[in-house]
Amino acid sequence: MNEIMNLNPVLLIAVPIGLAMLVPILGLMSSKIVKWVPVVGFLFNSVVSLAVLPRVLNQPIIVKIAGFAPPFGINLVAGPVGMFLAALIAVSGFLVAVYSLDYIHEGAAEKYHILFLLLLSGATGVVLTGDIFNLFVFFEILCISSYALVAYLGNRSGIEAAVKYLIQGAIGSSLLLIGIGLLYGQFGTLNMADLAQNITSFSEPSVFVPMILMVTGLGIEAAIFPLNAWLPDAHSSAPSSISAVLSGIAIEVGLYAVIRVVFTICHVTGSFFVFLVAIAVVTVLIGEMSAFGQKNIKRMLAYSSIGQIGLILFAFSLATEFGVSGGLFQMLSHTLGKVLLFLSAGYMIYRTGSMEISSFEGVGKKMPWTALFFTIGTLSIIGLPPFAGFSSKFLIIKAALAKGDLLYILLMGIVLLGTVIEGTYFFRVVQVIYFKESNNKTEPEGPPVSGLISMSVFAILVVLIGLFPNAILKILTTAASELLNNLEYIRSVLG
Amino acid sequence: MSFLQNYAYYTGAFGLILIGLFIMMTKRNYIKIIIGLSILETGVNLFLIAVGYISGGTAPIFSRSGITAEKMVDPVPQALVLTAIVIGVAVLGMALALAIRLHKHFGTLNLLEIREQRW
Amino acid sequence: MIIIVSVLIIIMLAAAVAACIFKDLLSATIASCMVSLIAAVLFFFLQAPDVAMAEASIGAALVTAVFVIAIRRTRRYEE
Amino acid sequence: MKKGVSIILLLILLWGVVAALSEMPFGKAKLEVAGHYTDYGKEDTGAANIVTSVVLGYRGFDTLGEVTVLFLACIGLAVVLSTLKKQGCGARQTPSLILNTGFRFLFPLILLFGTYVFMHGHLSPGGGFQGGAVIASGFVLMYLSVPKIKRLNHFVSTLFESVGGLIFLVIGLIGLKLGSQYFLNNFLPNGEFNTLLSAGIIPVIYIAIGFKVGSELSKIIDVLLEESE
Repeated sequence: MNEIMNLNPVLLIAVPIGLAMLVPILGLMSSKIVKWVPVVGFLFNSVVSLAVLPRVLNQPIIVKIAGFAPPFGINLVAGPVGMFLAALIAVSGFLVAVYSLDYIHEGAAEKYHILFLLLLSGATGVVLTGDIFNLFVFFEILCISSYALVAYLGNRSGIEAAVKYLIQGAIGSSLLLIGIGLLYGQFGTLNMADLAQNITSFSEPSVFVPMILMVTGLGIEAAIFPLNAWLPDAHSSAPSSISAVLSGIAIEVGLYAVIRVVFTICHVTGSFFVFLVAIAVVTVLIGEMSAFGQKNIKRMLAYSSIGQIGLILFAFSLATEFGVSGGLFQMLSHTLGKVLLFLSAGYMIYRTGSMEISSFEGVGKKMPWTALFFTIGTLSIIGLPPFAGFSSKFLIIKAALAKGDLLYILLMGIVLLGTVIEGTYFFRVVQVIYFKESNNKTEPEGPPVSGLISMSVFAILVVLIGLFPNAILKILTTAASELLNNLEYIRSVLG
Repeated sequence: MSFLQNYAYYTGAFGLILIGLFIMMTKRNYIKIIIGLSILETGVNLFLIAVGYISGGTAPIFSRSGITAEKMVDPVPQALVLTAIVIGVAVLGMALALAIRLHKHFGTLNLLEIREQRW
Repeated sequence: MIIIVSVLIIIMLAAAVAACIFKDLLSATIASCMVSLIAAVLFFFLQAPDVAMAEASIGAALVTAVFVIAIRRTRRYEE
Repeated sequence: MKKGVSIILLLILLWGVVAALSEMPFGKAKLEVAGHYTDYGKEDTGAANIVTSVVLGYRGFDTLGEVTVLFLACIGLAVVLSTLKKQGCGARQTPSLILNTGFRFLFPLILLFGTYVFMHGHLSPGGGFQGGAVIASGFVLMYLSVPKIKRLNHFVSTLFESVGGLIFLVIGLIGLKLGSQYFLNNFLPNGEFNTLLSAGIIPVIYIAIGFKVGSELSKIIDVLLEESE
């Protein structure tokens, strides 16, 4: 145990990349073992990240790559935020990999596993790195593997979605790179802590312009309101296991990068947060209202992700300790809930052969377990007790009220209205699943064991976190103070 | 003259960036959009290299004696641009493979005619 | 020196505009190849021989080849 | 309408960038980090080419990501085109005699030059990526000038790709275990400055990258060409 705790966090990135490069060689020998590679890789990642997590709560681990001290070499910052998200990525990656064991049976399965491994190692790299250009590189790994995975099924809608996603993503990464160039030209450093130390005021145009460029570039991946056109197409055309990862992890990693730029590097204060809150509220309303009219289950879930991203952004832009920890908590509960929803919807679609909500009539009787998991995910996303979503939404409401400003209370009211809309359309699906008799007499069988295991673990996690939210509250408050207090971050990195 | 000396490269770089973005935002043909993307990437790379230049500097290589470290141009943007070029070719390759698929499925590259998914 | 650079930059921008205007995608590709080539020369003037090499071999040669293959397998004219 | 909106957006971008550029005049002196690289890069990594010492020494982790991106692009390309029915891209013209003869003369030279470029990445301009690209352009010439397309041997190219990447990672992990505990740490002796066998792990990694990039870029071309057999 002690040895695992002392492992270097760089392994969280290096091991999945190495395994991904090993897959083609393994594929030459035997095609059976290939699908176990992601399972092994993310099992390793889960164990390591969960073991290291308690250690970083007291003191962040600064990993110096190649032994050069921070402003000169690249460093990884395994702080509370980074390790918390890395653990989340690793655990959900592990469970989704277990799910894919039997789910992926068409197309080039070997390449699916490589892309899946690289997608999540890119995500882990983004959350752990302490260097802005390194963040760009891992962000590109994340984006390019998502483009390929969206087009994985090779049908018309998949290709169209991938094309749209690629165009917008490529513009976004170019804008990000221009922003990095502008910052480097002025401050001569790429290290995030060093940049944060040198930037005194965010409102000068020479800092404000690169910040806006970077937030725009990263915001495309995070699907913040005016930049979210690609998301519903892309998330609904990918295989369900990938939709789960894209919706549950990829957009949150994008949002994390936005938050890192805004909070840590530029240390924004005051009026910019009002702007962010306004955008967040619009994002919630757009997402939830578009989801309301959907007949296709995956598009509905994808639009609901936009709404959830808006809610998370709302919590972060309160910029109080309560608010930020609420946002992180909401990230956790959204990941667990949305992945569970997509995974269970994946088998319901597979067995009924249609993505239309109306075709799920009678599924509640024929596939009781899958329907139960779907319902648990629904209740958690809506935010009903005793599920994880309730605790996180409750924390965000408390944070908005504690802010004491009438504006925030009003906006919170609008966000709650979004939640009500969310409840309406989710309950409609649940009603179709349980209370409509189907005319179709065929008996769709339940999912295989691997799918059941992975979904039930997600469901158990959702319930457990909902029942004992205090268990992770300490991690969240430490993480929130890391994000809010950038002097602390600078001191821990630069010493 | 000093204006040229100071701003010629920045003008070139941002000219490319703006033309590239303009192509990507207004054209409907998918391959044309990718051409715009490649121009945009070239512009960004040129901008990064221009950021690292030092007047009268030498290339950052100790290839012969008499080269001193003080007169060398900034090596960091060059390393970044090497990475950016390779990432750019990866994205372009993906984009063009998607173009071939798009043409096979829809028989056209005009993105306005391809509207299977709306709201 | 600065005169040569300015002329090169003007040609480069003209090639980029040409790539925007041409309806024939093959011509537009060649124009964007020219943008890359001149950019490689400019990299050399900016004392970045490593990048100049990479841009000339990857940006100008390989990317153009990939474009030409893709155009050959789809269609040549922008409708 | 669309053009008007995009021109307005671009003008806003231009205005912002001009405002930001006023803080960073062209051709000014280097700042702290870059100064450290040019002053100490020689001792720290042993490479005469400071760009190489930044690419593989100080910022080696970026390069690992970069290599991964290229690997990813290769796999992604194959995924996008794999479910497609094999179909040729029309009749090919028979290449002319000049092209064919020129190819036979040039092909070995191009390969040799590519190899030279990535072997001397730490001494002269160039390196694994440039050398790999040169090799791949040799293969493009081959596709142009050989009448019956010879397909790349997928077994060999897969092997090069995977093994090249794995060598990079394994060297990194050896650095983590050996001596100091840093990933990608230079554990080989730096050797005599400005000779072929110097700069520790840099030439080893660059040779691995050279083979990997060469086979990957050729494979991208190859997969896109995909003729019907």
